Amino acid sequence: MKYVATFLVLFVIYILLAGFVIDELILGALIAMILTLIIARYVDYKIDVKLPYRLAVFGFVYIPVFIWQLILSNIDVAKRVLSIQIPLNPGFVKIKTELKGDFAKLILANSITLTPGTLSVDIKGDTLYIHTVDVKGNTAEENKKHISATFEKILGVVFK
Amino acid sequence: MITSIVFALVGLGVLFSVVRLLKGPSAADRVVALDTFNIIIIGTIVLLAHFYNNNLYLDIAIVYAILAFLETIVFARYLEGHYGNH
Amino acid sequence: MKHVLAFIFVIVVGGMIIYALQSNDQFTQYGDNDPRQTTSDAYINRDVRDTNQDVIFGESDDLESAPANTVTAIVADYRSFDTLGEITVLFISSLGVALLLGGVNKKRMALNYTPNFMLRVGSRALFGIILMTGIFIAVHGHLTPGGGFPGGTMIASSVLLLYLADDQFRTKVTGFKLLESFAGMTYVIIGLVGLFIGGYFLENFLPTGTLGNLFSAGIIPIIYVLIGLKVGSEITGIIDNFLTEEAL
Amino acid sequence: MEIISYIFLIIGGLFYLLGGLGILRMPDVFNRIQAGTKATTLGAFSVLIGVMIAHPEWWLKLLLIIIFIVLANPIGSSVLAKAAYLSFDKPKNLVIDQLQDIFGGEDND
Repeated sequence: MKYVATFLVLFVIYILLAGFVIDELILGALIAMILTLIIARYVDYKIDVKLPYRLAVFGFVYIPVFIWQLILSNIDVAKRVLSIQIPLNPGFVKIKTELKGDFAKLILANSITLTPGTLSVDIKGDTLYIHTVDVKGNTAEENKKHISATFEKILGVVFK
Repeated sequence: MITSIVFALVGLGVLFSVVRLLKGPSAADRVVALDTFNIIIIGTIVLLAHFYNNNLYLDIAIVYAILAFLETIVFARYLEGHYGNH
Repeated sequence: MKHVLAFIFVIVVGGMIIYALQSNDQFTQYGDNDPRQTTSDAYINRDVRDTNQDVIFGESDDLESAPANTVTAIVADYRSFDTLGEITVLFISSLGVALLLGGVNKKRMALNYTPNFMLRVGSRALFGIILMTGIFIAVHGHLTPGGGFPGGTMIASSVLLLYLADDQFRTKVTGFKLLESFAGMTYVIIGLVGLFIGGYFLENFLPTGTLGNLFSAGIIPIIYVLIGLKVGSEITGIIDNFLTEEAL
Repeated sequence: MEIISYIFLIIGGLFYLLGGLGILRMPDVFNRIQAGTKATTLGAFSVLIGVMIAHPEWWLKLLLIIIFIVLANPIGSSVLAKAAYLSFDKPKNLVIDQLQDIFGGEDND
């Protein structure tokens, strides 16, 4: 199963680079097979039966929300940068997450970095350490509501 | 006309990040400025591919993106090790 | 005394060079050269032996040198023997680093801080992209700019990313040594096969196909992939040597 | 079609400019990282979408660049933020600093 997942990931990357030409597809499959045998120990790509469903949720729910949040965060940055006296109320806070998988946590941290006013610094266990421009709450729960609640809900569905 | 506007905007972005690269009080500031600079340059290479109508530039953009990412990681790990102990 | 001797030596050698150049009528005199017969034009038109017609992308068959990319035509075909020398230079430098820093009981150097969680997980995802890009560039060396040297460097940088992202990671050095020797040996063997079939070293003995196709240009893609593997494994070896230390 | 592409390109250029301005104007390193990452990611996104609309036959490679940037750019800034926290003096105006729990003091790992 691990080998199939690695092969698929490498093959998709090769297609993205080379395009749908029949020669390239043959060569890409060959290369991906050889590489799979070599690197399957170092990477942990996983795959299961529900993958199409997850990809659908990821593509149609997560990505629009993500792009909207990215635009909002840029408007936020623009507001701060263009004002004469830059409004700041910065601090480092920590929030808890219920997501389990490593890759799910990575996507959550990346989403947090690209949403308004926050930057994830590190993850230890299930705690995310975050730098925010504007500290809103005092407890972890309050901060979580402001920072990561939407993404956690969506990613909880995607990475069950 | 529009080409000039786009390149003027991108060029101003490059200029500002280079100013921060030269000015930056600490090494971390310089690395941040370099990171921003690199991502702007990736966009510029793609723009050149578009205006010269030549998709070979896209390969260069991919390679540049990868090397820029590695460069950021290497500098960050170096800063941790070098200044982190005092 | 030493200075005087050195001065006399330089004067004598300089005089010999000037004398040798002055009395030589092998070279064309300055200004007498005909720019229509320069080598670079012949290289660009793939027309060193005066056998080709115009070179048209996607149509020309059986050129004397078939890569779409002129630099590749020179590096991997007309001057392929020099490239063999170049990768030997790289091999010697890698060997030097290994002699200086290598050893038997080496362990992975621990960096001061444990790597960031996001870096550790994200490098697993990015590793595939970087490795595949490196191989793509090496495989398409005869069609696009790039080729074996940048491709090999990208392969090595994917390994460098794993080194930086994971405290426990260590490559299997013996595997890379084997790969390197295999690539270098195959390069020389291909050259010798060309010597037997065509009469000179690194003769392009495979059919060259149509200019611009993926499967074209005879032995040039094979040679470029070999160069990519060799460069990648050599630089990986250098990285590994720099990031290990004696066990205390 | 060309007009839409040019609109995207100009938006991308504007966000690149915003990223440079953010790098220049923000007062401390963490705010600079934030402004730089967000603005340049959206700028790259927008420029690449614009080029994708103008040249639909390149979409595979452009998609790869987008995936790489969206994945790699936040990771790079996180690593950089951690390095900056560990290695330099903290900014003076912090309201709250819960990161001290793991990195603070002398007993850093």
